[in-house]
Amino acid sequence: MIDAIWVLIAAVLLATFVGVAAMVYIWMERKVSGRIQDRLGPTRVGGRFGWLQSLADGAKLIQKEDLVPDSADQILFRLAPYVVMLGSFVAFLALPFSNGWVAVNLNIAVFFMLAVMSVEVFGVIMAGYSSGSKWSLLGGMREAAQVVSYEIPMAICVVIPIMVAGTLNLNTIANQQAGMFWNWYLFQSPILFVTSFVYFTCATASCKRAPFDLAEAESELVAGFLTEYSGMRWSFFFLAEYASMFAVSGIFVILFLGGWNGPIPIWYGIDFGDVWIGKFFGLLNFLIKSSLMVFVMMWLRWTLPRLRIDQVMTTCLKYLLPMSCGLLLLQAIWQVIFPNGLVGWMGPEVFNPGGYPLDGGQP
Amino acid sequence: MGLIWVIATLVPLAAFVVQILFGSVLKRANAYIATGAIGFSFFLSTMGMLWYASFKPGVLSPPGHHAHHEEVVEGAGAAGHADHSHDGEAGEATDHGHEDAGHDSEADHGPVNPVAFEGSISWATLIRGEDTLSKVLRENPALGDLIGPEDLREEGPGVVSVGYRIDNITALMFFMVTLIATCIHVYSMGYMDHEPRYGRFFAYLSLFCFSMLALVVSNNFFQVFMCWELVGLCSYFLIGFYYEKKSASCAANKAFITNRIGDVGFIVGLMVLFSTFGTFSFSEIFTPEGMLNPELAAKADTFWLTVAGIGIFVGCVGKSAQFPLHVWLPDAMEGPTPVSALIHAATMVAAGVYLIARSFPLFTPEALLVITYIGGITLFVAATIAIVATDIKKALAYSTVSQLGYMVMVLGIGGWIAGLMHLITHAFFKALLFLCSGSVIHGTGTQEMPQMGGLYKKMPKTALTMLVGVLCISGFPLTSGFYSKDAIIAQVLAYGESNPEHTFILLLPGISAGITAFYMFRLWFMTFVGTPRDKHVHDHAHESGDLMTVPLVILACCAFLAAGVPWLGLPIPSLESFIGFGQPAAADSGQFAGLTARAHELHGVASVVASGCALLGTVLAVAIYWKGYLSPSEAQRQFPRVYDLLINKWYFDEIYRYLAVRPAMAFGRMVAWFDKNVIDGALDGSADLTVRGSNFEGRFDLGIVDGMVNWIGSTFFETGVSLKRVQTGWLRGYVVTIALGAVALVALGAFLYTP
Amino acid sequence: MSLLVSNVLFTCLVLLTAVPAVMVVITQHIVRAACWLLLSLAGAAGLFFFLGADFVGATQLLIYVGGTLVLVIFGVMLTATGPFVNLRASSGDWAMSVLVGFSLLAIVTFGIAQPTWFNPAMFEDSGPTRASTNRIGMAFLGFPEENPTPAHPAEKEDVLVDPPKHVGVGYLLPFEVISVHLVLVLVGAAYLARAKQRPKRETA
Amino acid sequence: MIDTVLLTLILFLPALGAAMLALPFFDSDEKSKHWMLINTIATFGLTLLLLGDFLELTNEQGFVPPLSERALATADGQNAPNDLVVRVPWISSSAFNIEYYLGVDGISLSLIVLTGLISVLGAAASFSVKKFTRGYCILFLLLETGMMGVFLSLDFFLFYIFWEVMLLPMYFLIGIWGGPRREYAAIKFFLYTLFGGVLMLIAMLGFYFNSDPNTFDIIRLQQIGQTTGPDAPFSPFFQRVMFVLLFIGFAIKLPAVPFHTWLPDAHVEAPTPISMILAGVLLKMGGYGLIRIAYPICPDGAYFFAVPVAVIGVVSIIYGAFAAMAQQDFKKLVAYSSVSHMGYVTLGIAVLPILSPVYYTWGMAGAMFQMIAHGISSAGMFFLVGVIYERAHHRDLNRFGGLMNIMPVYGALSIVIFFAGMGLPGLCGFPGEIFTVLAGFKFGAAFGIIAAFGVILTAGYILWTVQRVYLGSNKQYEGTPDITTWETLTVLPLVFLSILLGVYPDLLLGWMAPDVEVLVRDLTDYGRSLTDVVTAAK
Amino acid sequence: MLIPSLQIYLLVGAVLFTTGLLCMVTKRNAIGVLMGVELILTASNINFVAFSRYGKLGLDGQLVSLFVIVLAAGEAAIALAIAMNFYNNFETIDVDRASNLKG
Repeated sequence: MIDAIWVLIAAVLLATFVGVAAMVYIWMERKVSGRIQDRLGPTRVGGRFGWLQSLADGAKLIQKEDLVPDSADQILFRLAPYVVMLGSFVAFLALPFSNGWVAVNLNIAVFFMLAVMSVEVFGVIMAGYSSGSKWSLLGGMREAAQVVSYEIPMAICVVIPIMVAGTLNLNTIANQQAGMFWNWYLFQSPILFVTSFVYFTCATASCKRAPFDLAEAESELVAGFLTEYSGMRWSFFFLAEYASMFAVSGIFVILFLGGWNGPIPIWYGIDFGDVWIGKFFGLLNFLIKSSLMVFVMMWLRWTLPRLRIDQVMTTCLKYLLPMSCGLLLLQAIWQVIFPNGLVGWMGPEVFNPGGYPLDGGQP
Repeated sequence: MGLIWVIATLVPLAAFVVQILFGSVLKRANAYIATGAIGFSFFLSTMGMLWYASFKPGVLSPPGHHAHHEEVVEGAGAAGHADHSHDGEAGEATDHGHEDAGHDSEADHGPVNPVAFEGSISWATLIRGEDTLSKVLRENPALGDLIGPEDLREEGPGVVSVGYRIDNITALMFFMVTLIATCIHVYSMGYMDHEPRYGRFFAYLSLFCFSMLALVVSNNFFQVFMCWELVGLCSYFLIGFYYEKKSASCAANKAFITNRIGDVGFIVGLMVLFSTFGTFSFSEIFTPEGMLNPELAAKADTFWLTVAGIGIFVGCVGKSAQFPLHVWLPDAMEGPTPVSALIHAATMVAAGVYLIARSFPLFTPEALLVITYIGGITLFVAATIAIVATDIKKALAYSTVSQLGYMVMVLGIGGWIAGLMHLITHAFFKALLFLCSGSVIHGTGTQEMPQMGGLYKKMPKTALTMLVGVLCISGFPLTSGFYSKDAIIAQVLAYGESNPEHTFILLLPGISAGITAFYMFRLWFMTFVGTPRDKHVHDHAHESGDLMTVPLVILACCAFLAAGVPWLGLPIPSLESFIGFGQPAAADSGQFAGLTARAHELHGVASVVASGCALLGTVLAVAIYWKGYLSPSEAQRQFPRVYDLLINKWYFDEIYRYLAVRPAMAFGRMVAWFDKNVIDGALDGSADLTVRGSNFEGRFDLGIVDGMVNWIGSTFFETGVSLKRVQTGWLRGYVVTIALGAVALVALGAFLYTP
Repeated sequence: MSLLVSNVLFTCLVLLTAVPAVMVVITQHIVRAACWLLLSLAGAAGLFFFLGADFVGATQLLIYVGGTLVLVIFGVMLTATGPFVNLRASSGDWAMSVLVGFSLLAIVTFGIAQPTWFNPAMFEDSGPTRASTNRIGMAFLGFPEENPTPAHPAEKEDVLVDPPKHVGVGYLLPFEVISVHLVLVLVGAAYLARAKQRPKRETA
Repeated sequence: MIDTVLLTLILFLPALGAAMLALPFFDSDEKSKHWMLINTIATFGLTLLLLGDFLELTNEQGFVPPLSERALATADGQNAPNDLVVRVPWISSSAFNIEYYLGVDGISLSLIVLTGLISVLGAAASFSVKKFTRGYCILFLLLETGMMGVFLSLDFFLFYIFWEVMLLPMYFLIGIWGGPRREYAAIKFFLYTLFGGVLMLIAMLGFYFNSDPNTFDIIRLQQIGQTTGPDAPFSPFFQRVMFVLLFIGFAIKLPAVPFHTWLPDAHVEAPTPISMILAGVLLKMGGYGLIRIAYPICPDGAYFFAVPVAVIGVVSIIYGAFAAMAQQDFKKLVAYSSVSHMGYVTLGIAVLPILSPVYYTWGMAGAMFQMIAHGISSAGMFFLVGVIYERAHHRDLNRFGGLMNIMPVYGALSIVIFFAGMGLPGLCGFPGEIFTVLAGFKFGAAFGIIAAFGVILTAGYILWTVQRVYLGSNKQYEGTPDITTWETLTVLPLVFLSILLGVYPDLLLGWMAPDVEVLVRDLTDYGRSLTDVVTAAK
Repeated sequence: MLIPSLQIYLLVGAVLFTTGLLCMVTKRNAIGVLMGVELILTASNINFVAFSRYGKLGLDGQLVSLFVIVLAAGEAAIALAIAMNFYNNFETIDVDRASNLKG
């Protein structure tokens, strides 16, 4: 029973967190886009900076009429937003926020997250199909083609750091990168460095963020699969989008940026690792890094023009996919040459003048 | 101290490298670099020679003589190490243990023996195990019983080294080469002034100087051979310097290939040394006093020793243009005249003689006899051809061949000192003569003597210096040529006394001395006196500039004084005695025992004979070509056969063309034909046969094998056609059928199954 | 989790698997059928999780739901002449197929229930293994046994310290064969699905 | 570990490059060519790295441990971390015992470095290729892998595979990019080599089934072959038969008269860079095979057939030289000169019955040196012929002339290379020739002397060629552009090396000769024990 | 309230299998047939995993089911490709029309 209760608590916490985070990010998106476009963005709601803007928007959306078009497939049309939401929310089950702070400590966590997030696309397709609109159908089809394609290089890119880590458990992976910042997998080998960029590109695409937002291209498809949606259902799609942005960024941070480990373990002498305060700082670390990645996504969205669908597919199948495969091979060779990593090869004193432990400092 | 000579050798090489790399940038500065380099070498070699001569026992007693003696001569190890320390400073890795063999117990042996500095570095290391094995043995003496002494030192040479060995012959040759080369460099700056490939000429000269000097200093036969080929290469380039002319390139090829034929002999010699002695090093093959190392001699068969000697001599035959292979040297006159002077008169062609002298103890009596005869034939044949030559340079070339024949022949009869002395004096006066002829050619623009005449007024300096040269070569008293030729004749007389069976060949030097005087004066008279025979040439003629005449004067002085007995009272040894200190014991023992002393006694007679012959020749020349008492064309008519023989150079070129060149080409074509038709024909034939076989089998395949298969196939096809109706094409029906089948199977199983 | 919660969850999962499967058959709307299929497959994935086969479940989700099904839908969209396509089978077909299907189900159910055929006692519950990827990977290589004494059980739950005993050759060869097979299949699929410029057949 | 990677990388980097060329990125000819060049340069760099590693192996006695020692240590698991030997079981270690087994010693390393260099230069010379460039580049790189493989393998099976791997790209390179009679030449080349390969295959299987345990390990086979005594696994008769098979197989590649006729045709038809590779590297495989396989594994056969083999060597020298003298085609002349020059290699290897390790080292080291030197000079010659062919579009010797004045830089470079081929002291052709000839004399005076006469013939045809092509004056080719910078850069390393190796052969011999010496000592020890047996029997 | 046991899993598998079979038989849409195949494969997977837990198969059951899943993906890809090709050629997706191979 305790377990069940804990699961429930975790679920509630997660739902809350995801909701709040999504709203914060939506606000952030507006501020960022404003800054990039030389505007101010929301300024009024909530006093300063318009920090309550998202909440106000949400309140407005809830009040809106729930419209279902006549030609729509009733059941699927209603079901679609939930499937999407489900996909991105369930992914958070396996995402650790700090050392041990995870709803379910799955030993296949990263795989699970990818798997669950891949369900999300189904909702989009459902939405596109069931809307009974040509725009939506096209959007859905684009989404299907795009996401199915991008999942492959993304999964391969995830496999590369996993190959270094030797485990799929995100918690363990993050702990392995403890210590100085060059322990982060990003700096473990040049191949991983390159991989991180490939992964990030794929992640952006799989969240259907600009410049890969072909499914909802406003200018061509009048918002694509979202054309017929309004009100709360519409906002669910958005919540899901921001949630999955955070999720892929979280994976990125754990796989490449050392998770909740700060760049320099300033509290190494004081053993904060095990007590909740240490974990709390870890959480802050994690959130900051993830938000940074989310910010980069926003930055990209407001900087780059949207690609054509054929360009999107070309990018994936002709460039990212061979690149990721090649990187996988190269990393395999790298591991054969430097089985202990560069640090092990060059000797610890080169990389660790301060004498920090390099084996992760697992609590 | 050997470092002096090493540096002096390497400086021209450095100059060559600089000129080849930056030749196009340097342009005329090439000449200065080359001349400066060889001048520096000359300076160094003079210093070295003075230093060397200064402590020679019996010559002078310089302060610290004993110290030097100890350092250099006694204790083999000490000498070696002293040298190595020098070499170490020069950054050269030295090979210990390789050159120490020859210096034992030197001090007790009279003053005759040369003091030799030696040093070497390994050039090609084939075996290094030797050192290791002995080192292991030194550390573990117990292993000695197991390994056995015969394993300690494997028979044969493990290392090819390059190095230097300085004794008085080397020093002297070095001095001579650098002196003449310096003069000729300076001369060339004037002579080659208008040439398009001015810079390259000097680059080649530098390379030649390096090769020649390295040849002279080398301490083993292998290095000699390498330099041997290198000087040949330079000769090739310089003969073919005007390569636009077909004749020049042909002459270059001829020179090189003829030399290569000689080189094969040299290689054979090397092979014998290699396989019987297992070493190339002078100091291992020869004892310090100049005998064949008895240890090695015991290993060698006389036959192979003779082969080795003759082989090496064949190399000399090629390089020194001796009798069967002399044909290239006159053709080599296609090159620029300074080259003829330097390479084809003074230095390179003398290298053969130098080598004979150097390896003198190696020659068995049989080999020496061959040398004698070859030299004798050469000196006579060449002298006769020179009589009728009209090209001024060709006449000089034949004269060179003839003089080289003198040296070779006298070496063959044990006249070691005489041969080398003549080598030195000849180098000076022949270089002088060539340079003078070059000056004439430069001034007149022609080489044909019939077009010259009466040039004395136009170019007095050239004429006078050339007269000095002519006097020298003719052997007029008090000139250097007199002394050397006198020594030769004395040696011949002494030899003839003890070996009367060879009298015939011994007559030749005397006769040829007269012929020499005759053709040399003929040359001089035809060129400088009498009436101008070609007006245009005569009007055009002019004296050369200082750059060319100053070297002439210097060389004339040298040529005149080189062998002077007291050398103007300076405290340095005479040429003869200086060479004499280097005389190997082999030249004064065995069949030659006492010959040198006897030759000394015969000097008086010899000088009379020599000057008498020379006088006769001179008188004849004066009578014909100056005073005109006799007409040369009359003589031609009188002896047409002889004249044809001589003007056609004894038909050597024709003989070679029909006996060697054409058969070789024909054989080559035959081989190519064989290759194309027989070997390839057999191949293509077998391929064709295979194709025919396959065709036949293909038909068999089609008819019988395929026929059966087709029959079987058609039978099955019929069956299949009748069975095809089972396929309804209704997909879902198939699924139902499968499911039904599964149900039926399970039901059947249930029915049959009894646990 | 308490037994009750567990049982409830299990019942839900079974129903989630079975009922949509039936719906797939019943519905005549191909897109809806796909959606029902999604539910059914997700349910099956849930069953896998419930059985302790996390990796298989995740794979099922990732590949079936995320990949295959999307492809199927994609195919539906590409081949649908109109947005709603009905290709009804005839009643006779229905009758026959239901007959065959139920006979099959009956005979299988009978087999499961029949103790002489299927003795449940032979199959005891070995408990949820929660096999980590390491273990699955090692099983691939032919190390089916778990490492008997992990060096640091607390820390290194996922890291094999001492390799266990090697049994058989594992599944590397099948894996390789399947990989090659998949590559060929994908190439073939790409070739087949390529839009060909073929002349449209004249329909008179 | 590093050595594993290094050797494998040297072996497969070109193949990898070839595979990468299949990527859509290489859509232009320029990219492909540059990629090929980069790849070969990288491989060459790795070979130099390998050389450095090799020199670092030097032990306290100043020697690199012999290959056999290192290989056996590796087999026992006792190897030093970087002993430059790689042994990984490959095909069913229990059933077939075939290994991925690479290793280098001075002998193979010199050829590997040469291969790397010639490949770079060949790639640079390939920039004028116009037809199917990408395919050309792929084949070229595959060819390099094949060549590297032959020199690196220590497993006979692997050796054989690379031997054949090298064959196919060569076939296509000649057959597609060649001259007018390219199909004929390519098929001839292919069949000849395949024939030799089949003989080799027979010998390989013979060794395999007669060894116990059955093995393809060349080092092990060498040891077995050098076992003496009545119960030696390889009986003298068996060794002799196998030796004949192997010798013919390698002599075809070498090529020795009378198995040489593929060479002129292949050279004449092959494009310039392929001629360079062919002459520079491929011919060396024959010699390498003799040195690495035929002689050490079948020493008894080597003794038994020493005289015939030496005769073949001498005949090749003379025959090739005479044939070269009669040629009108520039390339054919160079091709026949290759036959002549490789005759020295045969001769140098053949003189085994000297029974003195010191003297035999002269022959063997001379042969090795001659191979390297010939690789440098003949590659250069073919390249230079290619340069002039590109400008004049013919190769008829009698129609040239006066090029020295028209193209001075080209003329100067040619003179160096041609004289290096002639065996002039101070250039790389000399030491190998003279060493082998000296050793040949020690073996039998007639061999040495006749071989020495080859020197005259060589000088004859080369000087005659030089005269006909470069000297004289000629209005016809007035204004022909001189050799370009790119071409100069291509041939300059060869010129530089031919001078360097000629001036100071120890640069090469210093690290090559010790391994030659080890081999030679093994062989002569075997021979001495044979003669001991014979004398004991008497 | 079902209690987890091997029989239940097998039963679920059987139901899935039957529905898959029915799906294949009753759907005239080629993609519907494909869905039936997927159902059947899932049924087999459930059996495998169940036996993996309950039987003595150890992890082999899971491994085989992994293979099945992967192969199913490939199968789906090629089946769809065939369906597309079929559609391109016949302008319909009705499998009953695919009777060109009728004997």
